[in-house]
Amino acid sequence: MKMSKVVLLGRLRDIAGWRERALDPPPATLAALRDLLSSEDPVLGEALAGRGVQAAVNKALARGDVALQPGDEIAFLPPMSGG
Amino acid sequence: MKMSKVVLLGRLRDIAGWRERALDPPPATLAALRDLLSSEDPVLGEALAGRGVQAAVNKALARGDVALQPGDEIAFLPPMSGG
Amino acid sequence: MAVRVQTEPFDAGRLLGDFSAGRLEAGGIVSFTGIARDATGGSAVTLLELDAYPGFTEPAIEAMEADARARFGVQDLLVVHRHGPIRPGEAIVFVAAAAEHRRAAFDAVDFLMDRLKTEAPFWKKERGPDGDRWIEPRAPDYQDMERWSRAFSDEVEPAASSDTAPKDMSR
Amino acid sequence: MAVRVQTEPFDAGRLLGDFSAGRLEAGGIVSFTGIARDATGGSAVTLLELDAYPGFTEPAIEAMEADARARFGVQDLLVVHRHGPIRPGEAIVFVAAAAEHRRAAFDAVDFLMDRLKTEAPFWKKERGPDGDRWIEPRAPDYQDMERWSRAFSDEVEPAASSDTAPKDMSR
Repeated sequence: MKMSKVVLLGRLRDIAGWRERALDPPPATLAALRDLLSSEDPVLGEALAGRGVQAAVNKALARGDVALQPGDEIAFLPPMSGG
Repeated sequence: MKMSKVVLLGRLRDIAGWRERALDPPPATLAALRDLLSSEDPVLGEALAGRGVQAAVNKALARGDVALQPGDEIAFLPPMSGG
Repeated sequence: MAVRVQTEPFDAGRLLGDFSAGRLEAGGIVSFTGIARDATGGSAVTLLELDAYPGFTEPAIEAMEADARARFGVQDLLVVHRHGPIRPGEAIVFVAAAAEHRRAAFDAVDFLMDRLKTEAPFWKKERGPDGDRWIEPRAPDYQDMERWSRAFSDEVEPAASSDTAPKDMSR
Repeated sequence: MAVRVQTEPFDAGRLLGDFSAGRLEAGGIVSFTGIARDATGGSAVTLLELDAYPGFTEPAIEAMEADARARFGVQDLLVVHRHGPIRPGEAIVFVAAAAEHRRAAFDAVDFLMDRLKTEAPFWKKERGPDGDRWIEPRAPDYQDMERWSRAFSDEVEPAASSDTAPKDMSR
């Protein structure tokens, strides 16, 4: 089974103390992944649930809960700002 | 007595066929100058009275009629457009 | 006063580079470059000729620049305007503004271009195979300028040239 | 697609020079250059760090550029955006638009900057003697972006990030 990857961006990296993490096997849904990360690190869990934080699955924004497949790359994105 | 100068800008130059002209002695007022130029060249006179054409005396815009002094420089300015 | 009225061609990229260099306090720089086109309204243009009225044109543009500097919270402004013969593809005007926040820089350049288009003392002739044409401000130019009169209606006196703009154009 | 996302420093003047060269049909070119400041809100900044999310950031900016190209009557657009470490005084972003009429060029650059400020997938950290600070869009950035939703209300779906913008900021 192909490993899944979790990617944190921006301030989430500082909060968690990591940038990328492999998950084998991955949770079945985005909600389950949030629960898993939150149970391990409640402060990160709170940050992930914070306003403006979005999730992307395989580099496409995910709205609400979605199913995850082995090999997926899941990213958590705080509010974005370029320029 | 110092000569006065009349300057035409933009399309007025093409209409009149001249750009600058000395006047000695100058008319006493801007209105008299317009009358003089118009009597010599009615097509120019009509252009000077056209909408958007302004007059400047000594490089300052003149509103309405004003008195002219010897040595004055009088310019007629069609609508301006830079950029 | 960062205003230059000149007959020499200029390089907009170099002007922006020089204007931007060493700015540690500006968040944003906006520039506008106006370029002579090779055709207008379907007619070819081989040369653009801008007349200026020396001694009258420069102070008028300096007054516009000072007005823009006072109205908008900009740190710096630059206006470079050519006159004389200008070939298609060459720059006619360059305006740049540096400001802490980008809105002020956009507004200052936008405002200056609207004023230059309707009030800068230049007279433009396009030369081409179909003959010569004198170019005067277009209705949209007067309408663009009016946006600022509305925005600042209690502090601005009517501009000299919009006073005398044709009634059906200035609407 | 004229979008570049890069870690290498760039010279805004040279970009404008290259973008302007040989344009015989464009009447106007508007550019915006965003520069890293040496202080924000009274706190010194010694280094700005922009994170990108490779494979996600580039397509998001390409979509913005394509959107701006379709909305405004522009002839050409260029967006160059840096990420990685950026020193004060260096350019972060350069946006340029060429159009027959200046209004379209101003609008396209203004719109793209508003979208980049509120939706471009970058995450900014300012480093300085007072510590590190993550920078997120400010209330005026969301308000600036909302101007375009009003202007295009019947053809635009809400932007992803303004959906999730704090209610008290996006008003």
